[in-house]
Amino acid sequence: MKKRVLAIALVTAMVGSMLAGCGSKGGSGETGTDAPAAAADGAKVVKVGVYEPASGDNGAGGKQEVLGMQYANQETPTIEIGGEEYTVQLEIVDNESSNDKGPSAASTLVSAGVSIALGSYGSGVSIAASDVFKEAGIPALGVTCTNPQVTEGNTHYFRICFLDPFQGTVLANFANENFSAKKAYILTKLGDDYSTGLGYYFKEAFTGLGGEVVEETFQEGNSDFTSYVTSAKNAGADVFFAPVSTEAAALIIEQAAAQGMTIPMMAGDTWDSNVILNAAKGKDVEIYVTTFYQEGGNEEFDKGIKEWINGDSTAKANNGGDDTIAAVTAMGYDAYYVALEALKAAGSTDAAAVNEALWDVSYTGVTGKIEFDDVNGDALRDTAYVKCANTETGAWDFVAEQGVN
Amino acid sequence: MSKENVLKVENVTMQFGGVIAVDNMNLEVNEGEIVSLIGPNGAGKTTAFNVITGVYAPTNGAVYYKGNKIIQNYPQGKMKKLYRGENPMTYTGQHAIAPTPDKITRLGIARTFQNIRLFKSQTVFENILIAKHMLRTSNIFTATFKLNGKEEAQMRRESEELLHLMELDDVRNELATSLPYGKQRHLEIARALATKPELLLLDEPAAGMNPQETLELTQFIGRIRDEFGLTIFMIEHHMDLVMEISDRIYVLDFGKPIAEGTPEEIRNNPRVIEAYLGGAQDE
Amino acid sequence: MDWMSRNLPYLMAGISVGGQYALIAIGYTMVYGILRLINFAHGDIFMVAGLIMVYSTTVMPIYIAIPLMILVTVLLGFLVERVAYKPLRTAPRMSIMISAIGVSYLLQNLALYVTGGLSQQYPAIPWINDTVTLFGATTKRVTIITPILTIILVLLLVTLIKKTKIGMAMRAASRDFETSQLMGIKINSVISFTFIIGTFLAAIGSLLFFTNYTGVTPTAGAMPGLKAFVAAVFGGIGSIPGAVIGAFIIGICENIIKGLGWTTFSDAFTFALLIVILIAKPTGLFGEKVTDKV
Amino acid sequence: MSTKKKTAWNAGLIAALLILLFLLEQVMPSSSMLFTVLKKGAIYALVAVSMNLLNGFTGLFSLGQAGFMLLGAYTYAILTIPVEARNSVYQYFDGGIIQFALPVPVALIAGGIVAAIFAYLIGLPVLRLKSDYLAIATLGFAEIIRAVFQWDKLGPITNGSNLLRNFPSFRSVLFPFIVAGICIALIVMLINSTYGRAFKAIRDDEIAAEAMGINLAHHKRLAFVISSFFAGISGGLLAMYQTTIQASMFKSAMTYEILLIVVIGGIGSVTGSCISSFLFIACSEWWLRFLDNENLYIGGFHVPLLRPGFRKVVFAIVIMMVVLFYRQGIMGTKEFSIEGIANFFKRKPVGKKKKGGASHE
Repeated sequence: MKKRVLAIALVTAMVGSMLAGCGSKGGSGETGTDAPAAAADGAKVVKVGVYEPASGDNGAGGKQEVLGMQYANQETPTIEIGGEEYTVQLEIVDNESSNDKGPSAASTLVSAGVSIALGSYGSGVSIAASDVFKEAGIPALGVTCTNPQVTEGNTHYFRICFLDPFQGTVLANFANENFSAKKAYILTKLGDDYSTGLGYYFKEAFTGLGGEVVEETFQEGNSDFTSYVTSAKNAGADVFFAPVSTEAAALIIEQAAAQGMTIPMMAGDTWDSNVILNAAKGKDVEIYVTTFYQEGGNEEFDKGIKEWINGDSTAKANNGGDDTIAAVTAMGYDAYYVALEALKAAGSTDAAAVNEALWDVSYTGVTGKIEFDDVNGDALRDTAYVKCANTETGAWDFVAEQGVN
Repeated sequence: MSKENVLKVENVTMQFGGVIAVDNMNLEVNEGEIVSLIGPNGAGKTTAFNVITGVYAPTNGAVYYKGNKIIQNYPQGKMKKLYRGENPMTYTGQHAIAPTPDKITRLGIARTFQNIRLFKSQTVFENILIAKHMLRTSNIFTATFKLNGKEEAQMRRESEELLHLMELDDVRNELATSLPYGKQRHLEIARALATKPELLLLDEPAAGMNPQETLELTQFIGRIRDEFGLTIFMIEHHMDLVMEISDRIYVLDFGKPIAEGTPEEIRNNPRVIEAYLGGAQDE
Repeated sequence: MDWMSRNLPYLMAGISVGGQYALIAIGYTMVYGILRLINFAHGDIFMVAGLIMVYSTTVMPIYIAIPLMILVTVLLGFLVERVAYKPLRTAPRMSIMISAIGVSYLLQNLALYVTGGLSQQYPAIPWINDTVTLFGATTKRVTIITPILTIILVLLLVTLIKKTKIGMAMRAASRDFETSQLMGIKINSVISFTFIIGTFLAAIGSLLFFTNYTGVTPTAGAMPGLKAFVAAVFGGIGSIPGAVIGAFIIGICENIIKGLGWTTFSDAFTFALLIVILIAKPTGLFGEKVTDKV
Repeated sequence: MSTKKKTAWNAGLIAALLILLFLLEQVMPSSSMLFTVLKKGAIYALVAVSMNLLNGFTGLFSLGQAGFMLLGAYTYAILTIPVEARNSVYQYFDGGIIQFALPVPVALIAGGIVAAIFAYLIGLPVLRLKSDYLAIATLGFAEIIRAVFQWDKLGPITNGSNLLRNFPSFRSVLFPFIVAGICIALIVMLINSTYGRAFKAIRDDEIAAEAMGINLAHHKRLAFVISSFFAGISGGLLAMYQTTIQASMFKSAMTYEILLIVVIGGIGSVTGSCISSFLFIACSEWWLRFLDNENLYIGGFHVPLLRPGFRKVVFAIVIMMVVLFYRQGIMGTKEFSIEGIANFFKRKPVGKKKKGGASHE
């Protein structure tokens, strides 16, 4: 009896939702996430999709990246497109740092009818969602996904950051010049395209400089890095290169310190995070990272966003509990404005038009000038900042601004 | 009794760890006979059945079916030291033969179980039909694509006939486990018959039946023996039934065969009387 | 000496991780022994214990937080059994197992919700978190304490099971569930007690584990949980010494494999080892052989 | 109803369903989440039914499904990436060593066959194990397969642990429905054949089945291999749906998810597995997404608690409810049928929703 009622309820729900789905032809609103406030004041709404991880391995980084966008959105909530005033609404989905959950999250954005999608932190998820955006004809703007494969051969995927071949070379050069490193220990995570990619390019560049490498990998879910640290010590490596997520990074730092590993640790942009600073604080470790933005690069932006973060408890929690500005936040901030530029240039909210317009966007943001090349839509960038973790103050010390010569 | 020997058990010993369940058993069952195996509880009767049907590999000894050796083993490994039965050396060095139960069944030896083992989620009809599976000639593709229509039809027809014979027609679509106890026993026999055996092993077919049902069963066993040309070897406690239909009887006590003969001989055998009364726990 | 200082860290990491697996594995093996249930949620309870510690240390001193964490974890284990497993005691085994997977799912997602998906830094516990040097190898003190503490706890547990009345009841229940019920053993309290011991050990295990590997994420319990379960099966599920020995073997082998540079296969090797053992001895190293009654 | 009439009814229903889907695709924007759910649901339905064949119908408790899906997905992807795209996909391995591409149907079937071959080899030692031991051993094998496919040395074939992409995918929702439909139909035909009866006999009572002349080892292996074959095909479909694949996707969590679908649908019910896979996917991907939105208002009321992750908590609670109060799953061991619906409403004449709504699945 009870079961029958439940069964009928289920069937009703099923049919009901199908009908609801059929009813909303515009392709929006199935999820019931319609703008609460925006719809009320009658202004037109343009939706900007945010495809970022809020959980999983890259959750911390993804959240910081979203912070930049939210701050920018809060700073500039409206835009004039083709002479009309539009309210910009961020549609945020969580891709769970997972290549198999990503496409569904991207589909959610597509069905919400976004004009452009921003993201993602993490190259693998960006590649995984690429085809979903492509099929829907929606342009995507990568913020900090540095793997070349994200944009390669695609006319709909753009990005505003530098690429891993560049970053890997910068890091290799830096290791070679500053530590006269002859042997590098490279630790990458299996199944993480960012990690394996950057590891590969670092290896290429480093061996090109006459160095020697020891490569090892770890599986997802691994939290015991003591053996890796031991192996690095035993191999007699001069640098420990670990382009991995912050989650694993914190563990590696902790265990390296516990085992008294003294060789410098190096990593790419992911490590530019207060997670790393917190883990390294008070420990005897040396950490160098390459990144997109150096705090202090733009006083006005720094001040504004710090104020905002400190005034919003959720934002502060998402930033890891303090007001250190991560480079990805600055990148997220810039990405939002690049998207607005494209919308303005397109003169409409039509995704195809925005896609066309993106090629010619030129914008100078807090992280520098952003322009796209004509082949893949990659940003033309030739410098990276190298920072060093100050284990006493728990802040980043600027080391160098480095390019490839 | 000049008939052909169907089953021959030779020197079979079954030892579990230190416990000898069957101790040097020798027996023969001839074609067309109904032979009973009796003995107090725990005498090793069911274990003997399990050895014959391949559920357990014997610790030592051999089993012949229609003159061919189908099972053979000798104490090996740890058992070599532990073995306390007789004739340990007889088969040493010979090839051990330990077929799985399904092979034995396909040779023509079918069995029923003491604690009924029907396919519980299946209907009465399906229970019988499943037993027909071993007679198939179709392979998995022809069966899936229903290219074996003729064979399938034949399986179903034969199963129907068995149902009819067992007077289970009216409950054919009931779940097997929903039947009353007596009917379940009948169904088990029907299922065993569906494999078209020549030798049928019945493990306490009358257990839990009232005298009336037992009487019917007695007649029934006689009837199927004649109708299907079977040889029957059974374990039973109901002495009326045993004495009524058995051609010969073997008596087992503490794993050891203690007597053999016609019902009349067994009835008067002092050792049997002692085993049953001395054991003082049965019937 | 050089060889020693080069390779000792692998061995120490292995023994320490093995001890942590052992503490979790006991929970699996005891529950399985009595309920024939693979308690998939056990690894997640271990993770929740870590989170409780993280959050409780933000509002109270560590010497209060530790007992509180153990208490709350034990309570959680008790509640999970009462809510998710007890109602299904008569249901088919598959249902209970699905319920366990459901609990695991729920705990992970709750943790995800509470932490916002971010890795939480485990508090540093004084003294055991200090760095020490042993035969030229540097490590945290917890690495050395873990195996010792594990063995002490296991000895206490074995004594408890051998000597006390409740221990006797547990042994009886794992031997024959129905009969022990008929014999007047209060089966529900025995089961609850089993869960309490299991989660207590998991809580201690989590303390040691996360002091060594300081990030607590919603899925942090999944891998150690699975490994510990493998250890329990490896040693013969239902057997406490088996689980402990299995856990140490797996912990050590895993780190040796990493030391040899076969890092891609460090997890796979654990499973390969398990499969080899199961094929050679289908009930694990110390498992009892079961014969089907026909 | 006679068998023929039933078959006709079923065929009609399926045709109606396909036509309905076709019409839906014409009417609705292709970006609708409905299609995402339908596509993924169809694929999960197939893998759930294949797992049900093993766990539900043969009584073999195996947790290796994700591993076999991985094999199918990789085989499909490796065999179909266009030659000209190989250099960019296998960028770290000089374009890989396979320099040809097969048509989609061939590659899908090849995926199934590879999974089946592996299943055969794995089954030789493992199928002798009983219940939970079998489960953990198959789970272990799935993990081993995953590790092997991430191995650098196999990179020229598998691209190491990196993504495989650029292989052909499908656009229309009809494709996965037809492929999964055919596969499920085959499984149903198998279950209804004499072999299917033998499988069920093994599930009910191994010893009795053996005594009835059913070769246990042979039949268990058959069920294992067939189930893996279809898991392989569904892996191929999943690859097509996702457009990129990677070994790290196929974790044991995926197997648990499929097991949940099977049990929620009812162990031993094919239609149950299908229905529950659609419900499961719809709940996890679509219906509950609004719970992740922090700024949800009902009227003027700001709904509390909502923030990313809440959806999953609710989903987990729903699953627990179903498991605790609905032990037999949605369908138990019964099958969905016209008769069933008719009886359903006859017994309890509510009749307010008699529009065959449930036949959507």
